[in-house]
Amino acid sequence: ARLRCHRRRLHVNFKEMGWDDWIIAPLEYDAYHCDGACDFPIRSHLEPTNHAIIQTLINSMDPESTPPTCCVPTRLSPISILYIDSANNVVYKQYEDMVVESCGCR
Amino acid sequence: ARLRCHRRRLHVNFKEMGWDDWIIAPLEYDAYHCDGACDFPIRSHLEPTNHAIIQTLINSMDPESTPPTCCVPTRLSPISILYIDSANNVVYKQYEDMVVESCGCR
Amino acid sequence: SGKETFGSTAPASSSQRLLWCHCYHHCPEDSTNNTCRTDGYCFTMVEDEGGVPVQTAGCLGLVGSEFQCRDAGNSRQRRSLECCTDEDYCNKNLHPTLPPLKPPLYVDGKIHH
Amino acid sequence: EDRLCAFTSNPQGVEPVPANEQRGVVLENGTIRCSHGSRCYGLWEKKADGEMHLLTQGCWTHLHECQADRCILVTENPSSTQKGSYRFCCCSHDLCNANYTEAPPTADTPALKPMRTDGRAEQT
Repeated sequence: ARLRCHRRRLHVNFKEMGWDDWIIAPLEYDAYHCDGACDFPIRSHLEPTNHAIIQTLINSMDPESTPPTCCVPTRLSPISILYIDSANNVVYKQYEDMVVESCGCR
Repeated sequence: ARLRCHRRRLHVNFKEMGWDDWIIAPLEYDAYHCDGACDFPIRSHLEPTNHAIIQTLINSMDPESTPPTCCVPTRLSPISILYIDSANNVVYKQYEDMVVESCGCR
Repeated sequence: SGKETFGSTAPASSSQRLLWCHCYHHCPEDSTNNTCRTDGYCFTMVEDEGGVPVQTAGCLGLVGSEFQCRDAGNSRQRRSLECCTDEDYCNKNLHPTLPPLKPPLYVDGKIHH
Repeated sequence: EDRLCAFTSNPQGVEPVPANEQRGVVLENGTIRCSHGSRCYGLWEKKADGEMHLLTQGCWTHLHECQADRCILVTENPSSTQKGSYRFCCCSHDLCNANYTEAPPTADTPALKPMRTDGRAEQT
Protein backbone atom coordinates (compact mmCIF):
# COMPACT_ATOMS: atom_id res chain seq x y z
CA ALA A 1 0.00 0.00 0.00
CA ARG A 2 1.19 3.53 -0.74
CA LEU A 3 3.07 5.05 2.15
CA ARG A 4 1.14 7.89 3.68
CA CYS A 5 2.66 11.20 4.77
CA HIS A 6 5.17 10.62 7.57
CA ARG A 7 8.57 11.74 8.86
CA ARG A 8 11.60 9.97 7.42
CA ARG A 9 15.26 9.98 8.33
CA LEU A 10 17.65 12.47 6.63
CA HIS A 11 21.18 12.56 7.99
CA VAL A 12 23.04 15.75 7.05
CA ASN A 13 26.84 15.64 6.86
CA PHE A 14 28.34 19.13 6.61
CA LYS A 15 31.78 17.62 5.88
CA GLU A 16 30.45 15.82 2.78
CA MET A 17 28.91 19.12 1.74
CA GLY A 18 32.38 20.68 1.99
CA TRP A 19 31.33 22.99 4.81
CA ASP A 20 33.89 21.88 7.36
CA ASP A 21 36.00 24.83 6.28
CA TRP A 22 33.66 27.19 8.12
CA ILE A 23 31.53 25.00 10.43
CA ILE A 24 33.29 23.87 13.61
CA ALA A 25 30.41 21.87 15.12
CA PRO A 26 28.25 19.92 14.68
CA LEU A 27 29.68 18.37 11.48
CA GLU A 28 26.56 16.21 11.08
CA TYR A 29 23.03 16.03 12.45
CA ASP A 30 19.66 14.32 11.85
CA ALA A 31 17.38 16.75 9.96
CA TYR A 32 14.65 14.27 8.89
CA HIS A 33 12.27 15.08 6.01
CA CYS A 34 8.64 14.50 5.09
CA ASP A 35 7.45 12.09 2.44
CA GLY A 36 4.36 10.09 1.45
CA ALA A 37 0.88 10.50 0.07
CA CYS A 38 -1.81 12.86 1.30
CA ASP A 39 -4.95 10.87 0.57
CA PHE A 40 -8.56 11.44 1.62
CA PRO A 41 -9.45 11.66 4.44
CA ILE A 42 -6.51 13.56 5.88
CA ARG A 43 -6.05 12.24 9.42
CA SER A 44 -5.98 14.60 12.38
CA HIS A 45 -2.27 14.03 13.16
CA LEU A 46 -1.44 15.56 9.73
CA GLU A 47 -3.16 18.78 10.83
CA PRO A 48 -4.70 19.75 7.47
CA THR A 49 -5.89 23.29 6.87
CA ASN A 50 -9.40 23.82 5.50
CA HIS A 51 -7.79 24.59 2.14
CA ALA A 52 -5.83 21.33 2.17
CA ILE A 53 -9.06 19.40 2.82
CA ILE A 54 -10.93 21.20 0.03
CA GLN A 55 -8.02 20.63 -2.42
CA THR A 56 -7.87 16.94 -1.46
CA LEU A 57 -11.62 16.56 -2.12
CA ILE A 58 -11.37 18.30 -5.50
CA ASN A 59 -8.35 16.15 -6.41
CA SER A 60 -10.39 13.04 -5.69
CA MET A 61 -13.19 14.37 -7.91
CA ASP A 62 -10.91 15.47 -10.75
CA PRO A 63 -7.28 14.29 -10.35
CA GLU A 64 -6.22 15.82 -13.67
CA SER A 65 -7.33 19.34 -12.77
CA THR A 66 -5.87 19.62 -9.29
CA PRO A 67 -2.85 17.93 -7.67
CA PRO A 68 -3.12 16.32 -4.23
CA THR A 69 -1.78 18.27 -1.28
CA CYS A 70 1.85 17.84 -0.29
CA CYS A 71 3.51 16.24 2.76
CA VAL A 72 5.67 18.93 4.34
CA PRO A 73 7.12 19.81 7.74
CA THR A 74 4.55 21.36 10.09
CA ARG A 75 6.76 21.65 13.17
CA LEU A 76 10.54 22.30 13.14
CA SER A 77 13.14 22.82 15.83
CA PRO A 78 16.49 24.69 15.93
CA ILE A 79 20.09 23.53 16.31
CA SER A 80 23.15 25.44 17.55
CA ILE A 81 26.15 25.86 15.26
CA LEU A 82 29.70 27.04 16.05
CA TYR A 83 31.43 28.47 13.00
CA ILE A 84 34.25 30.76 11.85
CA ASP A 85 33.07 34.09 10.40
CA SER A 86 34.79 36.10 7.68
CA ALA A 87 36.86 37.95 10.31
CA ASN A 88 38.08 34.58 11.57
CA ASN A 89 36.12 34.86 14.82
CA VAL A 90 34.45 31.85 16.39
CA VAL A 91 30.72 32.48 16.40
CA TYR A 92 27.94 30.65 18.23
CA LYS A 93 24.52 30.89 16.58
CA GLN A 94 21.12 29.13 16.96
CA TYR A 95 19.72 28.26 13.52
CA GLU A 96 15.93 28.06 13.53
CA ASP A 97 13.86 25.41 11.67
CA MET A 98 16.67 22.91 11.08
CA VAL A 99 15.05 19.66 12.33
CA VAL A 100 11.63 18.27 11.30
CA GLU A 101 9.55 17.41 14.36
CA SER A 102 6.28 16.57 12.55
CA CYS A 103 4.84 16.40 9.05
CA GLY A 104 1.43 17.30 7.65
CA CYS A 105 -0.57 17.79 4.44
CA ARG A 106 -0.82 21.33 3.08
CA ALA B 1 11.39 25.44 -18.83
CA ARG B 2 9.93 23.82 -15.73
CA LEU B 3 7.45 26.08 -14.03
CA ARG B 4 8.69 27.25 -10.66
CA CYS B 5 6.56 27.25 -7.53
CA HIS B 6 3.70 29.70 -7.94
CA ARG B 7 0.02 30.26 -7.16
CA ARG B 8 -2.47 28.84 -9.66
CA ARG B 9 -6.23 29.23 -10.08
CA LEU B 10 -8.57 26.70 -8.40
CA HIS B 11 -12.26 27.55 -8.59
CA VAL B 12 -14.30 25.66 -5.99
CA ASN B 13 -17.97 24.97 -6.74
CA PHE B 14 -19.81 23.72 -3.66
CA LYS B 15 -22.87 22.86 -5.77
CA GLU B 16 -20.81 20.49 -7.94
CA MET B 17 -19.52 18.91 -4.73
CA GLY B 18 -23.14 18.28 -3.75
CA TRP B 19 -22.95 20.64 -0.80
CA ASP B 20 -25.71 23.08 -1.74
CA ASP B 21 -27.96 21.04 0.53
CA TRP B 22 -26.26 22.57 3.55
CA ILE B 23 -24.30 25.60 2.27
CA ILE B 24 -26.42 28.70 1.55
CA ALA B 25 -23.61 31.03 0.41
CA PRO B 26 -21.20 31.34 -1.21
CA LEU B 27 -21.87 28.44 -3.61
CA GLU B 28 -18.50 28.95 -5.26
CA TYR B 29 -15.25 30.79 -4.61
CA ASP B 30 -11.66 31.06 -5.86
CA ALA B 31 -9.41 29.01 -3.54
CA TYR B 32 -6.23 28.90 -5.71
CA HIS B 33 -3.54 26.25 -5.13
CA CYS B 34 0.24 25.99 -5.28
CA ASP B 35 2.17 24.16 -7.97
CA GLY B 36 5.62 24.07 -9.55
CA ALA B 37 9.20 23.11 -8.86
CA CYS B 38 11.34 24.12 -5.87
CA ASP B 39 14.78 24.24 -7.46
CA PHE B 40 18.08 25.53 -6.10
CA PRO B 41 18.47 28.30 -5.21
CA ILE B 42 15.06 28.89 -3.61
CA ARG B 43 14.18 32.53 -4.23
CA SER B 44 13.36 34.84 -1.35
CA HIS B 45 9.70 35.30 -2.27
CA LEU B 46 9.24 31.54 -1.66
CA GLU B 47 10.30 32.09 1.95
CA PRO B 48 12.25 28.82 2.44
CA THR B 49 13.02 27.62 5.97
CA ASN B 50 16.60 26.63 6.82
CA HIS B 51 15.48 23.02 6.59
CA ALA B 52 14.04 23.54 3.10
CA ILE B 53 17.35 25.03 1.94
CA ILE B 54 19.37 22.16 3.43
CA GLN B 55 16.99 19.57 1.89
CA THR B 56 17.19 21.27 -1.51
CA LEU B 57 21.02 21.21 -1.39
CA ILE B 58 21.08 17.53 -0.45
CA ASN B 59 18.55 16.74 -3.18
CA SER B 60 20.81 18.39 -5.74
CA MET B 61 23.76 16.33 -4.41
CA ASP B 62 21.84 13.04 -4.29
CA PRO B 63 18.36 13.19 -5.91
CA GLU B 64 17.63 9.49 -5.24
CA SER B 65 18.13 9.75 -1.50
CA THR B 66 16.09 12.86 -0.83
CA PRO B 67 13.11 14.42 -2.63
CA PRO B 68 13.05 18.14 -3.44
CA THR B 69 11.02 20.40 -1.19
CA CYS B 70 7.36 20.98 -2.03
CA CYS B 71 5.45 24.05 -3.24
CA VAL B 72 2.71 24.68 -0.67
CA PRO B 73 0.58 27.56 0.62
CA THR B 74 2.48 29.82 3.03
CA ARG B 75 -0.23 32.45 3.57
CA LEU B 76 -3.97 31.75 3.57
CA SER B 77 -7.05 33.89 4.19
CA PRO B 78 -10.55 33.12 5.48
CA ILE B 79 -13.99 33.25 3.88
CA SER B 80 -17.41 33.57 5.49
CA ILE B 81 -19.96 30.82 4.96
CA LEU B 82 -23.70 30.81 5.70
CA TYR B 83 -25.02 27.28 6.18
CA ILE B 84 -27.86 25.26 7.69
CA ASP B 85 -26.92 23.25 10.79
CA SER B 86 -28.41 19.93 11.90
CA ALA B 87 -31.10 21.82 13.87
CA ASN B 88 -32.07 23.63 10.61
CA ASN B 89 -30.77 26.97 11.89
CA VAL B 90 -29.02 29.42 9.59
CA VAL B 91 -25.43 29.71 10.85
CA TYR B 92 -22.82 32.33 9.92
CA LYS B 93 -19.23 31.13 10.36
CA GLN B 94 -15.82 32.40 9.27
CA TYR B 95 -13.71 29.51 7.94
CA GLU B 96 -10.00 30.14 8.36
CA ASP B 97 -7.35 29.22 5.74
CA MET B 98 -9.68 28.79 2.76
CA VAL B 99 -7.92 30.95 0.12
CA VAL B 100 -4.23 30.73 -0.86
CA GLU B 101 -2.59 34.16 -0.74
CA SER B 102 1.01 33.04 -1.35
CA CYS B 103 3.07 29.89 -2.00
CA GLY B 104 6.51 28.79 -0.85
CA CYS B 105 8.93 25.86 -0.70
CA ARG B 106 8.91 23.75 2.46
CA SER C 1 -20.16 9.72 -0.24
CA GLY C 2 -19.97 10.75 3.43
CA LYS C 3 -22.47 10.38 6.20
CA GLU C 4 -22.22 12.09 9.51
CA THR C 5 -23.45 10.21 12.51
CA PHE C 6 -22.95 13.18 14.74
CA GLY C 7 -23.99 12.16 18.18
CA SER C 8 -25.98 14.43 20.49
CA THR C 9 -22.76 15.68 22.04
CA ALA C 10 -20.82 18.42 20.29
CA PRO C 11 -17.31 17.49 19.09
CA ALA C 12 -14.84 16.74 21.87
CA SER C 13 -13.00 20.03 21.66
CA SER C 14 -15.86 22.23 22.86
CA SER C 15 -15.28 20.83 26.36
CA GLN C 16 -11.55 20.27 25.57
CA ARG C 17 -11.96 16.48 26.16
CA LEU C 18 -10.15 14.54 23.45
CA LEU C 19 -11.92 11.65 21.81
CA TRP C 20 -10.31 8.19 21.53
CA CYS C 21 -10.86 6.40 18.23
CA HIS C 22 -10.14 3.01 16.80
CA CYS C 23 -7.51 3.27 14.09
CA TYR C 24 -6.05 1.00 11.39
CA HIS C 25 -4.24 1.69 8.15
CA HIS C 26 -2.17 4.80 8.58
CA CYS C 27 -2.29 5.49 12.29
CA PRO C 28 -0.11 8.22 13.82
CA GLU C 29 3.51 7.10 14.32
CA ASP C 30 3.15 7.33 18.12
CA SER C 31 -0.11 5.36 18.14
CA THR C 32 -0.41 2.37 20.52
CA ASN C 33 -2.53 -0.74 19.84
CA ASN C 34 -4.48 0.80 16.99
CA THR C 35 -5.85 3.85 18.73
CA CYS C 36 -5.62 7.58 18.16
CA ARG C 37 -6.96 10.74 19.77
CA THR C 38 -8.57 13.84 18.31
CA ASP C 39 -10.35 17.10 19.03
CA GLY C 40 -12.82 16.23 16.26
CA TYR C 41 -14.34 12.97 15.01
CA CYS C 42 -13.68 9.26 14.64
CA PHE C 43 -14.28 7.86 11.17
CA THR C 44 -14.57 4.58 9.32
CA MET C 45 -14.30 4.46 5.55
CA VAL C 46 -14.64 1.75 2.94
CA GLU C 47 -13.17 2.28 -0.52
CA ASP C 48 -12.96 0.23 -3.65
CA GLU C 49 -9.33 -0.57 -4.42
CA GLY C 50 -9.14 -2.53 -7.65
CA GLY C 51 -12.49 -4.17 -7.03
CA VAL C 52 -11.65 -5.05 -3.43
CA PRO C 53 -13.43 -3.15 -0.63
CA VAL C 54 -10.76 -1.88 1.81
CA GLN C 55 -11.75 -0.52 5.20
CA THR C 56 -9.76 2.11 7.11
CA ALA C 57 -10.50 3.93 10.33
CA GLY C 58 -8.99 6.65 12.47
CA CYS C 59 -9.15 10.23 13.69
CA LEU C 60 -10.22 13.42 11.91
CA GLY C 61 -9.46 16.82 13.38
CA LEU C 62 -12.22 19.33 14.10
CA VAL C 63 -10.81 21.73 11.48
CA GLY C 64 -12.50 20.85 8.21
CA SER C 65 -14.56 18.02 9.67
CA GLU C 66 -17.72 19.53 8.11
CA PHE C 67 -16.04 19.02 4.74
CA GLN C 68 -14.31 15.65 5.28
CA CYS C 69 -17.26 13.99 7.01
CA ARG C 70 -19.58 15.03 4.18
CA ASP C 71 -17.03 14.04 1.52
CA ALA C 72 -17.69 15.21 -2.05
CA GLY C 73 -20.61 13.51 -3.63
CA ASN C 74 -18.81 12.60 -6.84
CA SER C 75 -15.33 11.42 -6.03
CA ARG C 76 -13.75 9.38 -8.81
CA GLN C 77 -13.13 6.50 -6.45
CA ARG C 78 -16.02 4.49 -5.03
CA ARG C 79 -15.94 5.10 -1.29
CA SER C 80 -18.15 5.76 1.70
CA LEU C 81 -17.10 7.50 4.89
CA GLU C 82 -18.96 7.87 8.21
CA CYS C 83 -18.00 10.03 11.21
CA CYS C 84 -19.06 9.94 14.86
CA THR C 85 -18.25 11.73 18.05
CA ASP C 86 -20.68 10.51 20.69
CA GLU C 87 -18.30 8.24 22.63
CA ASP C 88 -14.75 6.90 22.64
CA TYR C 89 -14.13 4.29 19.91
CA CYS C 90 -17.60 5.03 18.42
CA ASN C 91 -16.20 4.24 14.95
CA LYS C 92 -16.13 0.56 15.89
CA ASN C 93 -19.90 0.63 15.39
CA LEU C 94 -19.74 2.29 11.97
CA HIS C 95 -20.14 -0.02 8.98
CA PRO C 96 -20.25 2.08 5.79
CA THR C 97 -21.00 0.24 2.57
CA LEU C 98 -19.72 1.01 -0.90
CA PRO C 99 -22.09 3.11 -3.06
CA PRO C 100 -23.51 1.31 -6.09
CA LEU C 101 -21.34 1.15 -9.20
CA LYS C 102 -22.02 4.07 -11.59
CA PRO C 103 -23.50 2.88 -14.91
CA PRO C 104 -20.82 2.87 -17.66
CA LEU C 105 -20.85 5.86 -20.05
CA TYR C 106 -22.21 4.97 -23.56
CA VAL C 107 -20.52 7.29 -26.05
CA ASP C 108 -20.36 6.75 -29.83
CA GLY C 109 -21.68 3.25 -29.36
CA LYS C 110 -18.78 2.07 -27.24
CA ILE C 111 -18.77 1.43 -23.48
CA HIS C 112 -16.44 3.84 -21.69
CA HIS C 113 -15.64 2.95 -18.12
CA GLU D 1 -10.71 50.81 5.08
CA ASP D 2 -13.38 49.87 7.66
CA ARG D 3 -16.89 49.06 6.41
CA LEU D 4 -20.25 50.04 7.91
CA CYS D 5 -22.98 47.43 7.35
CA ALA D 6 -26.59 46.90 8.35
CA PHE D 7 -26.74 44.33 11.15
CA THR D 8 -29.51 42.14 12.55
CA SER D 9 -28.75 41.29 16.18
CA ASN D 10 -30.97 38.24 16.97
CA PRO D 11 -32.96 37.16 13.99
CA GLN D 12 -35.43 34.29 14.42
CA GLY D 13 -34.34 30.86 13.13
CA VAL D 14 -30.79 32.05 12.82
CA GLU D 15 -28.01 31.03 15.18
CA PRO D 16 -26.90 34.28 16.89
CA VAL D 17 -23.32 35.04 15.83
CA PRO D 18 -21.02 34.89 18.87
CA ALA D 19 -19.56 38.34 19.63
CA ASN D 20 -16.03 37.31 18.75
CA GLU D 21 -17.17 36.06 15.35
CA GLN D 22 -19.13 39.15 14.30
CA ARG D 23 -16.04 40.59 12.64
CA GLY D 24 -16.83 44.13 13.86
CA VAL D 25 -18.22 46.48 16.50
CA VAL D 26 -22.02 46.51 16.82
CA LEU D 27 -23.35 50.06 16.99
CA GLU D 28 -26.62 51.30 18.47
CA ASN D 29 -28.61 51.95 15.31
CA GLY D 30 -28.71 48.40 13.92
CA THR D 31 -25.40 48.74 12.16
CA ILE D 32 -21.97 47.23 12.62
CA ARG D 33 -18.54 48.68 11.87
CA CYS D 34 -16.72 45.77 10.24
CA SER D 35 -13.01 45.13 10.36
CA HIS D 36 -10.62 46.10 7.60
CA GLY D 37 -11.29 44.70 4.15
CA SER D 38 -14.76 43.42 5.00
CA ARG D 39 -17.82 43.46 2.82
CA CYS D 40 -21.51 43.47 3.83
CA TYR D 41 -23.98 40.65 3.32
CA GLY D 42 -27.71 40.07 3.59
CA LEU D 43 -29.88 36.98 3.56
CA TRP D 44 -33.62 36.96 2.90
CA GLU D 45 -36.15 34.19 2.55
CA LYS D 46 -38.67 34.41 -0.28
CA LYS D 47 -41.98 33.18 1.14
CA ALA D 48 -44.56 31.25 -0.90
CA ASP D 49 -46.57 34.44 -1.34
CA GLY D 50 -43.52 36.16 -2.77
CA GLU D 51 -42.93 38.31 0.31
CA MET D 52 -39.28 38.67 1.29
CA HIS D 53 -38.48 37.95 4.92
CA LEU D 54 -35.18 39.36 6.25
CA LEU D 55 -33.10 36.70 8.04
CA THR D 56 -29.67 38.13 8.75
CA GLN D 57 -27.28 40.92 7.77
CA GLY D 58 -23.74 41.77 8.80
CA CYS D 59 -20.06 41.74 7.88
CA TRP D 60 -18.77 39.41 5.20
CA THR D 61 -15.15 38.37 4.98
CA HIS D 62 -13.50 39.79 1.94
CA LEU D 63 -14.31 37.78 -1.16
CA HIS D 64 -13.52 39.34 -4.48
CA GLU D 65 -16.91 38.14 -5.78
CA CYS D 66 -18.46 40.90 -3.58
CA GLN D 67 -17.39 43.95 -5.59
CA ALA D 68 -20.90 45.22 -6.38
CA ASP D 69 -21.82 48.56 -4.80
CA ARG D 70 -25.40 47.36 -4.29
CA CYS D 71 -26.99 44.27 -2.81
CA ILE D 72 -28.13 42.28 -5.86
CA LEU D 73 -29.81 39.07 -4.79
CA VAL D 74 -28.57 35.90 -6.43
CA THR D 75 -31.72 34.36 -7.91
CA GLU D 76 -30.43 31.89 -10.50
CA ASN D 77 -29.30 28.53 -9.19
CA PRO D 78 -29.73 29.31 -5.48
CA SER D 79 -28.70 26.87 -2.79
CA SER D 80 -31.18 24.00 -2.52
CA THR D 81 -31.45 24.59 1.23
CA GLN D 82 -34.96 25.57 2.39
CA LYS D 83 -36.25 24.47 -1.05
CA GLY D 84 -34.28 27.18 -2.79
CA SER D 85 -36.11 30.02 -1.05
CA TYR D 86 -33.05 31.78 0.39
CA ARG D 87 -31.79 34.92 -1.37
CA PHE D 88 -28.25 36.08 -0.59
CA CYS D 89 -26.17 39.09 -1.54
CA CYS D 90 -22.80 40.57 -0.61
CA CYS D 91 -21.56 44.03 -1.61
CA SER D 92 -18.82 46.52 -0.98
CA HIS D 93 -20.25 49.96 0.00
CA ASP D 94 -21.31 51.27 3.38
CA LEU D 95 -24.83 50.03 4.32
CA CYS D 96 -25.22 48.47 0.87
CA ASN D 97 -26.92 45.48 2.53
CA ALA D 98 -29.71 47.56 4.05
CA ASN D 99 -31.83 47.17 0.88
CA TYR D 100 -31.70 44.69 -1.95
CA THR D 101 -32.27 44.55 -5.65
CA GLU D 102 -33.91 41.33 -6.68
CA ALA D 103 -33.11 40.34 -10.22
CA PRO D 104 -29.97 41.20 -12.17
CA PRO D 105 -30.86 42.83 -15.51
CA THR D 106 -31.34 40.38 -18.38
CA ALA D 107 -32.26 41.22 -21.97
CA ASP D 108 -36.00 41.17 -21.56
CA THR D 109 -36.58 42.27 -17.99
CA PRO D 110 -37.23 45.90 -17.09
CA ALA D 111 -34.58 47.93 -15.32
CA LEU D 112 -33.91 46.94 -11.75
CA LYS D 113 -36.52 47.89 -9.21
CA PRO D 114 -34.82 48.68 -5.88
CA MET D 115 -36.77 46.91 -3.15
CA ARG D 116 -37.23 48.06 0.40
CA THR D 117 -36.14 45.65 3.16
CA ASP D 118 -39.82 44.81 3.75
CA GLY D 119 -40.22 43.56 0.18
CA ARG D 120 -42.39 46.37 -1.30
CA ALA D 121 -40.93 48.11 -4.35
CA GLU D 122 -39.79 51.69 -3.75
CA GLN D 123 -41.75 54.34 -5.67
CA THR D 124 -39.18 55.86 -8.08
